[in-house]
Amino acid sequence: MSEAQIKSLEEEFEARIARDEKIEPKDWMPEKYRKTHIRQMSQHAHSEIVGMLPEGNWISRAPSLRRKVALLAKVQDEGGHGLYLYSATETLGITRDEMFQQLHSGKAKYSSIFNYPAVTWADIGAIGWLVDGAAIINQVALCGTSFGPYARAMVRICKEESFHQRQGYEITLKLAQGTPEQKAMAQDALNRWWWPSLMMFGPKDDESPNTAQSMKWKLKRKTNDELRQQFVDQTVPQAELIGLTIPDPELKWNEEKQGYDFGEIDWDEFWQVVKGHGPCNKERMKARVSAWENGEWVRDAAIVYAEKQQDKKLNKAV
Amino acid sequence: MSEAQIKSLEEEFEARIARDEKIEPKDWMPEKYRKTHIRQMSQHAHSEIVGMLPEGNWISRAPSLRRKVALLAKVQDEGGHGLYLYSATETLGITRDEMFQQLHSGKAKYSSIFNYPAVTWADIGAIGWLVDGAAIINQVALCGTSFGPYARAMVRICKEESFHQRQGYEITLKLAQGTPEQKAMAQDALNRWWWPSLMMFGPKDDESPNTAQSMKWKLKRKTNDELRQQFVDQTVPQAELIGLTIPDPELKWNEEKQGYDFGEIDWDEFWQVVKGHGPCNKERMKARVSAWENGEWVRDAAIVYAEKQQDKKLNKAV
Amino acid sequence: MNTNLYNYLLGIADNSLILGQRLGELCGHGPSLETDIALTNISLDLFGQVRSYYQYAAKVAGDNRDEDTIAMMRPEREYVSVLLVEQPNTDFGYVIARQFLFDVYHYMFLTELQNSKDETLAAIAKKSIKEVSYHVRFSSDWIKRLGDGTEESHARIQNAINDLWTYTDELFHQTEADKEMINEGVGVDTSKLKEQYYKHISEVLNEATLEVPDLKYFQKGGKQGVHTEHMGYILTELQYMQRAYPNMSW
Amino acid sequence: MNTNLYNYLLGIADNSLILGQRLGELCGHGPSLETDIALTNISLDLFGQVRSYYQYAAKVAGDNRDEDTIAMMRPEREYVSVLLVEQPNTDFGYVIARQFLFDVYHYMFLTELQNSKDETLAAIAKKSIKEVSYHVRFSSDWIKRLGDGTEESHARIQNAINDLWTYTDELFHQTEADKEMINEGVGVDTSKLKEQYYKHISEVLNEATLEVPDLKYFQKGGKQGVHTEHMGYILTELQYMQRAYPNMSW
Repeated sequence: MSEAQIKSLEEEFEARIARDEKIEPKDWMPEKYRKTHIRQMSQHAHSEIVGMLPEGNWISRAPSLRRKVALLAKVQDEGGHGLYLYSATETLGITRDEMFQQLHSGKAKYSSIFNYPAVTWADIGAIGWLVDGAAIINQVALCGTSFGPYARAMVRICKEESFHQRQGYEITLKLAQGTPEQKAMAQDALNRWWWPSLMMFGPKDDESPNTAQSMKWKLKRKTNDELRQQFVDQTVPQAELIGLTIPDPELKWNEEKQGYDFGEIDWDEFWQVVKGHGPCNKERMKARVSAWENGEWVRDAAIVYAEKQQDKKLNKAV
Repeated sequence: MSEAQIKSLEEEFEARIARDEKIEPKDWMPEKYRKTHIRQMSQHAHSEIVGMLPEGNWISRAPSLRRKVALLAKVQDEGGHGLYLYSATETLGITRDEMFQQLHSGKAKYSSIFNYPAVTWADIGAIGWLVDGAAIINQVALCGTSFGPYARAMVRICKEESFHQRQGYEITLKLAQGTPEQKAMAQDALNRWWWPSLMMFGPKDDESPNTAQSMKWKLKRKTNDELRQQFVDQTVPQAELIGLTIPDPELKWNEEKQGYDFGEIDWDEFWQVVKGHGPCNKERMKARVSAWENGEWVRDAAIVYAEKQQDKKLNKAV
Repeated sequence: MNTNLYNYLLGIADNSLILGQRLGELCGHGPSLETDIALTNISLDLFGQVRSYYQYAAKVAGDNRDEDTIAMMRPEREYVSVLLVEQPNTDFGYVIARQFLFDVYHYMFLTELQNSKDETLAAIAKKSIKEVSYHVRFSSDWIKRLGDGTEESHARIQNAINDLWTYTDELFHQTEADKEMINEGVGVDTSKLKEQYYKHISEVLNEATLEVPDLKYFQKGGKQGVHTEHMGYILTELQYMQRAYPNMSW
Repeated sequence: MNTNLYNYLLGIADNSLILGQRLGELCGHGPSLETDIALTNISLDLFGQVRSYYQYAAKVAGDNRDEDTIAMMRPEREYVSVLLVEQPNTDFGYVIARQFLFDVYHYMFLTELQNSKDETLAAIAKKSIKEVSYHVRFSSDWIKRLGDGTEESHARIQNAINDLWTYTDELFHQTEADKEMINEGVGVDTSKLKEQYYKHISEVLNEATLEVPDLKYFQKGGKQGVHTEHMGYILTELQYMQRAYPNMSW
């Protein structure tokens, strides 16, 4: 293709996005668009899968059967989200195995939030309320993103996530209304998960160089700081409603901007975790890699069995 | 050696034993004597090592720090007994590794009692009281056995075992004097460990063909049934003293023999466990074999390191 | 209260509780995303059934017991699940073998339980059997895949079947409560299922190119509350929150 | 009560409690009989020390607490042991690396604690240091054996050291209680031990032909009661009996 041709394709492509048309896997797309989407979508898929671990940690110890069932269902949903997202990413010409390899080698990232430990039952509430709450804010924006399979996956996922978020809030509410021990447990979880949740929106706008490009492709519709502000404004009243205190002495209502001012995130901690040195980065990767390695013989068996069945069918047909 | 010479050696050997002299590793001994001792002593050593497992199962869950410390010390003692006994057996010309291989391959046996699970804390009491109690009865007899290293190991071991036995009885006593739940726990443990403890003395005399030979070598000084009777007569009053009931409806005092009559052992169960099909036979062997296999690289490292150190010394000396 | 009915309910429900707990341990650690999700789903089904049984048991008991205290506040010796379901997740072969050996029994059992004179039980059975028919299909399919897959998978699943076979006989043992409930037309006469069970199991194993173990000795004890040493560790986790924070709502 | 002293005691004792518990899990499963016995012995020593500290803490608290309720009835967030000691028994390399990294600290700490103005603490330190000097010797010897043993053992112990290194910095963090007790001449100023610690560790690693990790990021949280996810499982077992059967004597 001549440069002129490419340029014209690119222009048409950008115009389609501008018109809010969806890009589908078979459509022409710039190589950078494809790569960026593979990176972001697989990262999103990996986050779902790694995100199963902190909550999975409480399945065996859930305090009631009702909560155990709900938690199992939630973690299973996350596995399901991982499945959609891997499938959606595969439409861009990468296999699930390749994506796993990137995860296991550390080449691909996943959401840093899952590198924090779930240390008490109240963390299961906090994760649902805050982490899923933050995730939805990111994801709702993505329902209108330009790449069709990603946008459709997001629509489906958002519905379930908002159910999870309510469930997490309800767990926290129940604790906040419970005995003093339970209330303390809920407050403690909020204390520990608040700041990492704010970090989920990424670095500040002025340190987020890819924002402009992502905006153009509708991979982002608002900036990191805008989304973070939205999360704070949404969550603070929820905490107040159930009598919990946001662990930020600088938090206060700003009448002028009709939103909350809040304290500075510990960016050193943010970068430490992103770079692989959070409290659980190693554990999470060990768990994923050992599940993968221990499962190799199972996956191999399934492939060989399927081939044998195929052969049998062919032989019968002959 | 001529047959006549061997015969004369054998006669002198038997005479020494009859005079209660000890046979030492460097002394001449009949091959059958050597083999029988290797079998019995290694079996005894294996029993100590495998015996660490059911009690080890409660170290992490001991109900108080005092009991945890005592239990750790006891299990450690068993390891120590294993060590003496392996060393004593090695004087007969077999290595510890060879003995382990025989254990792991199933060629060598260990006491069947350790194939029962320790399911509650009260079992730790019952094991000390009943199992160690039965073991001591066997072992006291062995303090006067003819093979010197074995006899000396027994003297040393008996002292510690009787401490363990008292400790086990004391755990049971404490439970029997405790809350109704604790008392029920103690009674339940007695119910489950009583019959297996009686089985520890082996088959009935008329089904124990090696007894005569073992008597001659002082590997046995009383028959299985005599020792079993001794155990019952010693243990029944101990149970009564703390208000527990021996789970045998046929148990009653026999004025004439000045001992207790008791019910029939379930010999089918006895043979099932001996043949390797008890509740924990597989688990016990898995635990031992995996400790051994997982430890191979460690043992190898220690050997290589020792060689390197040796080389360094030699080089310095040169 | 009707003690026999209560005990009968626990005899059914405890199996699902402990198996569900074992499967829950695997969540997030499966050999593939699909198997991970499927096993979690089976765990979910089992816990759902457990809740129905325990809720009914709480009603039968008629005191301050509820589904959670029944599930989590008993001492080990009062859990009457079979030894099979508490066996560890040694590898995926053991997980599938355990599941298969239980599912086939469970399906046959629920099929009959639908005819129970106890309407609540019959209703639970009707609801559960749809789920369990999926479980049987899942585990049977994997028995075939592993048995007729690679040399390694064949060896592993055969090994797992051989090891777990010793726990199958107990599925058909009957407690006093079982016998009473059978007499009253409430319980299922499992002795009538045994032959069919081994026949069906053998057919699937044969199809999977696996050998049917020939074993004379079987383990028992679970139904009398005498478990393997694995059970204690299952319970430390299962019970932790209820024990550490008693009498609270969650 | 003297809350700072109480908390200071827990800050010392919880480390030994959790490490002792981890070592106790290994009992009967060691790579050789000798190492099995030695590690059990270290566990025993640590629990013995733990009892002295908690008995003293119970006295300081002056209420109905005793050594067992202090050891086993706290919620996870109130255990203030460092993250290092709760790390799992992944293999013998990890066990030795964890032990070595703790022992060297422990020995230096107790050496100073002997000079505490608090006589009880000084006495416990005097008694304990003999035991701990054996621990250091044992773990240092094994660091050398594994480091300068086979290629496999070298790789494994290096790997364990690299993984656990991130938990060493926390040993020298000071809580409020620590600072108060240092001011009062009761506590040990651990900040003065840090340089010597890394120097000594490095010397042993060098002798063992191992590399000293060069790491910028360290983990913390244990001293504030924020543990890794391993801790929860340690506590389910440690606490089980006290939780399930509260207020009984054993």
